[in-house]
Amino acid sequence: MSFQRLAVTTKRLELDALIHCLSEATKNGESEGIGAVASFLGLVRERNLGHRVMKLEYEAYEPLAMHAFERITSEVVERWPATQLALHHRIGVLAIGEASVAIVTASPHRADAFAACRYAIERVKQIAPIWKREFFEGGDVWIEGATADPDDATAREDAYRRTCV
Amino acid sequence: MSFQRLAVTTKRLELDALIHCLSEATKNGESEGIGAVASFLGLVRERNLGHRVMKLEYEAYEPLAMHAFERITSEVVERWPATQLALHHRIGVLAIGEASVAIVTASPHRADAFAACRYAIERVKQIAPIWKREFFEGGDVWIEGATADPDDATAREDAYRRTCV
Amino acid sequence: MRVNIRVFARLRDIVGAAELDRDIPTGATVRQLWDELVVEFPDASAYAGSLSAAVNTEYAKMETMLHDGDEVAFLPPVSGGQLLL
Amino acid sequence: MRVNIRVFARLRDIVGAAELDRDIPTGATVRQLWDELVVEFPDASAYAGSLSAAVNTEYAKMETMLHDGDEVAFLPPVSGGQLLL
Repeated sequence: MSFQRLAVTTKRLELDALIHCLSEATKNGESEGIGAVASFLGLVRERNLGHRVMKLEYEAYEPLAMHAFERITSEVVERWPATQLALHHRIGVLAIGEASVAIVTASPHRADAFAACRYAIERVKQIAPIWKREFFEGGDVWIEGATADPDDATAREDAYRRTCV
Repeated sequence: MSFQRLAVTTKRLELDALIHCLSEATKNGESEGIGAVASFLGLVRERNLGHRVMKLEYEAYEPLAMHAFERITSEVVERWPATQLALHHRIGVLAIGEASVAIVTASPHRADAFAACRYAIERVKQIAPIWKREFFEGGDVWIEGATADPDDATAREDAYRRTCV
Repeated sequence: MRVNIRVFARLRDIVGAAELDRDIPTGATVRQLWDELVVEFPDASAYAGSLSAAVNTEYAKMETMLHDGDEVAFLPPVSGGQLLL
Repeated sequence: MRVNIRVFARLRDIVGAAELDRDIPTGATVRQLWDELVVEFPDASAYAGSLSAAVNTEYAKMETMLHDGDEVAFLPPVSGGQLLL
């Protein structure tokens, strides 16, 4: 495979490249084949909580982030065995409209592809050691959410609940 | 806009083009901005109901399909007002792994983007006047599903239920 | 009056053409046109319970009254309506 | 024994560096190391209730016992954990 399924990168995210990496991987005919590809892009929004955002800076603890992505992949495969996942997160300074995270899931059927994709983004938000700093007119602030705990069963169930399975 | 949001086409579907067409449309700053882009690709699977598929042929009643897509767009905007939709369906002969339908939704927040995308594909499957003929070893068959009735409230509610809103 | 009939997929195979023109009495409905078609192509009767129709590229009820020059489409169940996920 | 400490985001701003090395007693835990850090950088105490930790690039409990040469990361709440959809 010429393209990594999981990555933390300073480069612009390319959804097509992620999709390609999944579809290539199953051309060996071992399964039903891929019938559904769901994907998600998180973009830098120009407004947050009522104020205008100029840019965002993302910072990651990269090796732990990669381990978190591997964990998310395992969780997805455990729940949706025929489903594949690719997940790239961008770091560095991002302009409005740029993608910070790209997730692609591929599955024989669409219910699984959608569910796995939604689950993956929820889990990224919960446990990926990635922080963002928001730059606005006159200042900047680190956005802090919830404590990252990959073993928190409640968080995991919450992510699962959002998939509507 | 150089690219149509809704289309029935014989050309290869390009997800990036659909995404681009949505993100361009909101650069006027009238909204919160797009924070989430969800998308769906339906691919031709190599296996269906246990037998090997060689190729599929899609046929559409094109003007009615475009009207159905416009109706789906209206339904999406009615339920998720800040959400935009782009939807292309391919027709003609498709090889295994090729995309027959591409749907992209863009919204300030991911719950709406995912829900609208899922809703849209369910509605396409329910009401788009598009038929597929499956070619397998030794023959071919038109795949027929359910009667298309855009006013069927039960079908619409079923599509909505699958979005998990 | 004269209407243009469009048929698709397996229904097109049954009819043997994608479109055909037929003369019908003034005030005829979509259903009456369909009934005529079934007389002409008996195999089409398989779709009696699962048919959709459109008049002038909008979905229409079987009770819709037709007018001269209308384009009437008869649609077999659509491919995606399968209950499979 | 000596460990390497990694800090991120606002916690890095508080500490004034992305990493630092510190000597700790044999058998010290992640929590003891954190407590030492808070003595040195009192503003870090704001994270007492919301901290995550990792040892050698895997998430770890505060009770984890440290070894010479360990890389210990202290992580403020992650950005995506917001309850906003």
